[in-house]
Amino acid sequence: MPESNNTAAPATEPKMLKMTINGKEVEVKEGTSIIEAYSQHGMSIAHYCWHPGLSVAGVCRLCMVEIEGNPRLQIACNTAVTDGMKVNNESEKVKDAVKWGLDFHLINHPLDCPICDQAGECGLQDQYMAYGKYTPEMAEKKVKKHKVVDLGPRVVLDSERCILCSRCVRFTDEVSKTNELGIFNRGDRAEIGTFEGKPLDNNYSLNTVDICPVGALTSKDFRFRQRVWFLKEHNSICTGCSTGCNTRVFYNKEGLFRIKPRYNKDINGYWMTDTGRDAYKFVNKEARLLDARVVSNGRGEWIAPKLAARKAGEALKGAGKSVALVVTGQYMNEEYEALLSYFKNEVGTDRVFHWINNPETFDSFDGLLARGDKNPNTKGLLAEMAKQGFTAQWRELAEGLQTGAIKTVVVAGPENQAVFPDLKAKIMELSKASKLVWLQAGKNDQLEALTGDVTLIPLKTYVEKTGTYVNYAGIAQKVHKGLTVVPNALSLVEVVALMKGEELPADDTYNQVGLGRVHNEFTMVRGTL
Amino acid sequence: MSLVQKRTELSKWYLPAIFQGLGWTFVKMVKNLANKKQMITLNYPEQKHEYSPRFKGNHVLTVKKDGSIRCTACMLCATNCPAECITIKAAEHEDPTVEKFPISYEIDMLRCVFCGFCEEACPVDAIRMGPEWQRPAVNGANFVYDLKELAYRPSLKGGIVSVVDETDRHKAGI
Amino acid sequence: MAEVKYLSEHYHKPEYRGLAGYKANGGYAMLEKALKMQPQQIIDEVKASGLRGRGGAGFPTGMKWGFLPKNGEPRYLLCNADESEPGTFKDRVMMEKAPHQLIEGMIISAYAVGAKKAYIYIRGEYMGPAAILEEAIAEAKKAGYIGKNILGSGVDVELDLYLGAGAYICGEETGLISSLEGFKGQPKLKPPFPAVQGYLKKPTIVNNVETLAAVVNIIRDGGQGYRKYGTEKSAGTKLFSLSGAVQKPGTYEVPLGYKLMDFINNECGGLLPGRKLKGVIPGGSSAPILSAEECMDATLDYENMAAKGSMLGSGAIIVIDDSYCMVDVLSTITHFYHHESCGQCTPCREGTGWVQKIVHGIVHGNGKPGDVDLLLKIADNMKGRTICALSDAAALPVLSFVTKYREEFEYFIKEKKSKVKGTQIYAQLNPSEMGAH
Amino acid sequence: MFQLSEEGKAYVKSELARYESKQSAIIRCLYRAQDENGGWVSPEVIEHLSQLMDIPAAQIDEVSTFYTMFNQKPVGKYHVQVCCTLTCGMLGGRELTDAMMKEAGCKKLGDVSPDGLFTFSKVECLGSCDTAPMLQINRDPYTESLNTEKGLKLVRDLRAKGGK
Repeated sequence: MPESNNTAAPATEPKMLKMTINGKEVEVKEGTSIIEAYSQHGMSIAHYCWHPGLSVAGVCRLCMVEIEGNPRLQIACNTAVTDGMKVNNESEKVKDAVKWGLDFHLINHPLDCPICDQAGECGLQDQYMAYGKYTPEMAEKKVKKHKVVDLGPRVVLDSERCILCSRCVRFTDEVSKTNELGIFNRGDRAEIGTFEGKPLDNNYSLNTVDICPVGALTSKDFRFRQRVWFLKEHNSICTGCSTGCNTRVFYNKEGLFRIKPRYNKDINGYWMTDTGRDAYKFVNKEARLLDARVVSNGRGEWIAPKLAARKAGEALKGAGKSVALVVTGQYMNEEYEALLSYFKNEVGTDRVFHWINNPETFDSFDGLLARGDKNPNTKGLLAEMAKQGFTAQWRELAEGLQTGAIKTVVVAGPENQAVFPDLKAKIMELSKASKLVWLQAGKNDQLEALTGDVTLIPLKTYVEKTGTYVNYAGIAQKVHKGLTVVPNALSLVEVVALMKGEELPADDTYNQVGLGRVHNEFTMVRGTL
Repeated sequence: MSLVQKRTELSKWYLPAIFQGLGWTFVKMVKNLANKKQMITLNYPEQKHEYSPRFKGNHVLTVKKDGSIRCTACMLCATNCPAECITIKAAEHEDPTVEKFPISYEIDMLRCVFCGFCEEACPVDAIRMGPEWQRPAVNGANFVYDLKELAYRPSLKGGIVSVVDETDRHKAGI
Repeated sequence: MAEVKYLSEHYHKPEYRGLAGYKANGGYAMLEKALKMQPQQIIDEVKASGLRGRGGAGFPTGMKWGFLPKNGEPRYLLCNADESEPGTFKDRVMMEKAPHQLIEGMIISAYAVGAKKAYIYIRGEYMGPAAILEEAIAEAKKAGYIGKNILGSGVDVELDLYLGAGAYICGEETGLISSLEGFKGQPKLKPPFPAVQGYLKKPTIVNNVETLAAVVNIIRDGGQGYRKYGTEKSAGTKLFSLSGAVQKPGTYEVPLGYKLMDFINNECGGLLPGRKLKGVIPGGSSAPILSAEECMDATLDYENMAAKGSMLGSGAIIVIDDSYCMVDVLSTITHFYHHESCGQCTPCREGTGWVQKIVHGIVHGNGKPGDVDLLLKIADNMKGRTICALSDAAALPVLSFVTKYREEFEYFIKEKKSKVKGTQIYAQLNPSEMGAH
Repeated sequence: MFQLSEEGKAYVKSELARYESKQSAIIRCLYRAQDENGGWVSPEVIEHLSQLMDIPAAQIDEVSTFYTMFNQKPVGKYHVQVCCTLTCGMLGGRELTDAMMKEAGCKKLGDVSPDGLFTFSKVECLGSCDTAPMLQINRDPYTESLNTEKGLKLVRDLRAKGGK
């Protein structure tokens, strides 16, 4: 079919509409609603039940806007933009409407702010600051509903705080498609809830806690653990599985407290799995290896990691084929590059093995976000191994250990030990080697109890170092260092530099965790006189 | 306010100024001996100075009518404290109408500047600044008062009942 | 102008309910005539007749049918027999006395709008009329008036009965559609309007029982013939349900434009002896009340009622005399709306609850001086702020009662007892304590 | 565990096929299950219906708690629903309810009377305001134009009829 120079605009290019928001001239695609136009141009508009990732409910009635030529206020979430439309949500009429809309939300709302986890990031508190009445006129009795309802293993509901915006119900219908939540009864006796036998128990249940604008749905894991205004935020990637969801990590001086998803159009949208949210537990101090441990002829002692790395480096120099390297898919491209080139050139071995943690469920996929491959950077490792030309099979390691051809085994162990079911077996198997160098971030009692020539070196976790992960689809995502949990832990790049004998640049330990003044040191010191 | 006096001829001789001061003290001594009641000195500790009710001394954590701690661990005092000397750890209460209470509440008295911001910030009158302030201790560690100390120390005789009580508010349906 | 038997010509005959009796009195002849006409012809006929919706909004039926898009999508015709507006019982009388009239009207209308499927949504409490309708549909199906190739004309229309389960909100167009789809009867967002995307996201027309029944007479007498009753803008006759303080309450069919006071005094035997008129609710509980003076010159048609600040609505006239305490009347109305609010939109869900608590507070003697103005402010801020009109329906009575009978409310607040002697005070009932549901 | 009778199951099957979407059959199946379960919808009923109709239980529970004609608590043999809105309320619907309840021995609305025969509910407008005050028993046609003694007589007749 000859290339016809069709004059009509190609179907994919949507028509652009002109409109003015609060006096500012903007252009939007056809078919967007007014509230999408507001959020695309960063203009603030009060809303509760609208969420970009869910269908439009139009029930909170707060996103009222005044459209020129329309006597009645219209809701912005369900009104589509027409060409030349003049919209404004700062006029007195709109402010009064939102003030009353908010007041209707608040008349049956309990005075729970002191005991509510959402205080500090609660939609009602924010809007009250902007549109609050400050002279409440409601003196009647509030409607009493169920408090502290156990919705499922990870979510707690408080029906009195609920403003019935139906976001969570739409989430379980449209995103997780498990239809667990529903709104029962009618009028202001209506309550969110699950049916008796079916709790809210899918792998995405904690997303309902994120999208709940008030403190009705709270997460059991974070319940009463910290106030949100004591937490700082750091953008990162979830290393729970190979999808690589964009996340926000919340931390302060006492460590990490929770993880929330961050919008990324083509990887995870607005959502995140519940298992991914536990990816902060192995980063906190109590789960980490704090110092290097060297065990020689039966006596183990804790020494500085830098010293241990240098000693291991000397043992490996020019050891050739008697050294084997076992790598997991939990590290960054930069680390693989340094590690594998070091083992290929300086050490001169081609026995590099890729430790796959769950071979049977490796390629499973639950249809939304959770992938069977629980390592964030398997793709990066495979690419690096191919580049370096390592093609060793796992059974060669076993034979090598059997025949004694392999004397030293260096293991870049799992950062997130929870996803390695075969960890115990592997430790037993690899400890047969005459010399074992185990690089790992997390604490492991079995490793610390090993006898024979063992060196344990603590590593940094994904929030403490900068690097790139490549997710299952080959999308490279850069992660930045946000904080320091274990000051003297090393990254693989640093370990390799030390093994080569180079000196390390001073590492700036900003956002140091763990130094928090639980008590006043001054008094403690005097206490000992 | 300091009065800077010009150097006079007499003050150059140093001794006259001394005797002028001693004279003044002598006059005061005679007056006091003549009229003991006017004397402003207090025989501490038998006589203690009466402070005004607004005096901001050692903190007191109030209790509910049933004696349980009134604080709901909402962390507003810890947020408002300029010296950051309040450390609270919250926990879940088994009674769903109470829901949240402090499992540990510590004030580091050596760091506290007794400004009373915590008293102002508290939404439920759970913390007050009491009248006592002379509480010695042997070493620094004892100056970190914990929950038992702040709410149930002997001088509080079982705890001060808070004016804002949840149970009445719930019954009234607000 | 007085009572006229135009639609309800044969209602007094008991056999009119059966198929044979109905056909004996000229039944289904209009169906044959309509099937010979073109659908657009029927729509033009209805437009010419000036027939307006009898359910409550009074929207011209011809225009409503005109909104249907001309694409080939399957479309539905729904009959709104939910009739839960307090004071209204005309549809029940029509369905009990002449089910076939409704069926014939529906088949003709379905043919006119090109709907292959039609449903009658009847409220759950109307078990009597539902049984009668079920039987009538079975008879009509057997006689070939419903189903495939009706009377050999190649037109096929399926008609079925859908049972509601007790929700006033299902009287609202989109509430009815949600309930028909099997979900909670919660209204849908508009736009898209039902005519474009309604039942199962297909174009849908929802009409009241009386509107569809009137189509039969329009086909018989033609558009102009239908106009011989009623005024220029409000054409035809309407069934009114009379209740309250009158001698002979009941259902009467009168031409639109008939004077209200004549209607009350002549057909309904006037007020009870020794009582003085205090006010009339002309169009069901959601219509603002007309004070005694306003009733004197009120005439029963859409324009005059709108001019008086009220609505003709579903034509449920509730006469209130001086033995009623207005605060007590309003407390039952606010209680009704609080119980029936579907709870989707915040202004209505919380507003109806708040208004009900204030009015019940006044009735129980703990009203506060500022309550009267507060009621007006709340009601004003409930109007026009929600997906469907229940919030407005809840606000309008409050606004009209409080503005027109303000001294009674203020007396009640100050004296802690009703201005009308002998008013019984009842325990405050919030909806969850009303019984087994 | 509640189980529908055989005809009940056949009825549900036919209802599922009757309407365009499966959910539309919920209301009629709930009516049927309520009648077979002694007049009220218990969680077992919903669980059973959910399996039978393959519809998430939460949706059926939503529908059953939304509408007023599905009872959430056990009811007596005669569930007397008295209309108390507007006209009926003004013309004595409320006195009628109180009098009948005292006669039947129910203390609160929604309670089952000691002899298990009566449960009283105040319901909204039943669409028969010309014959106010009036009531509906279970889902039978209306009992209209009552006053206090007619109501008491009704209770006695029902007790006599139901008592055997």
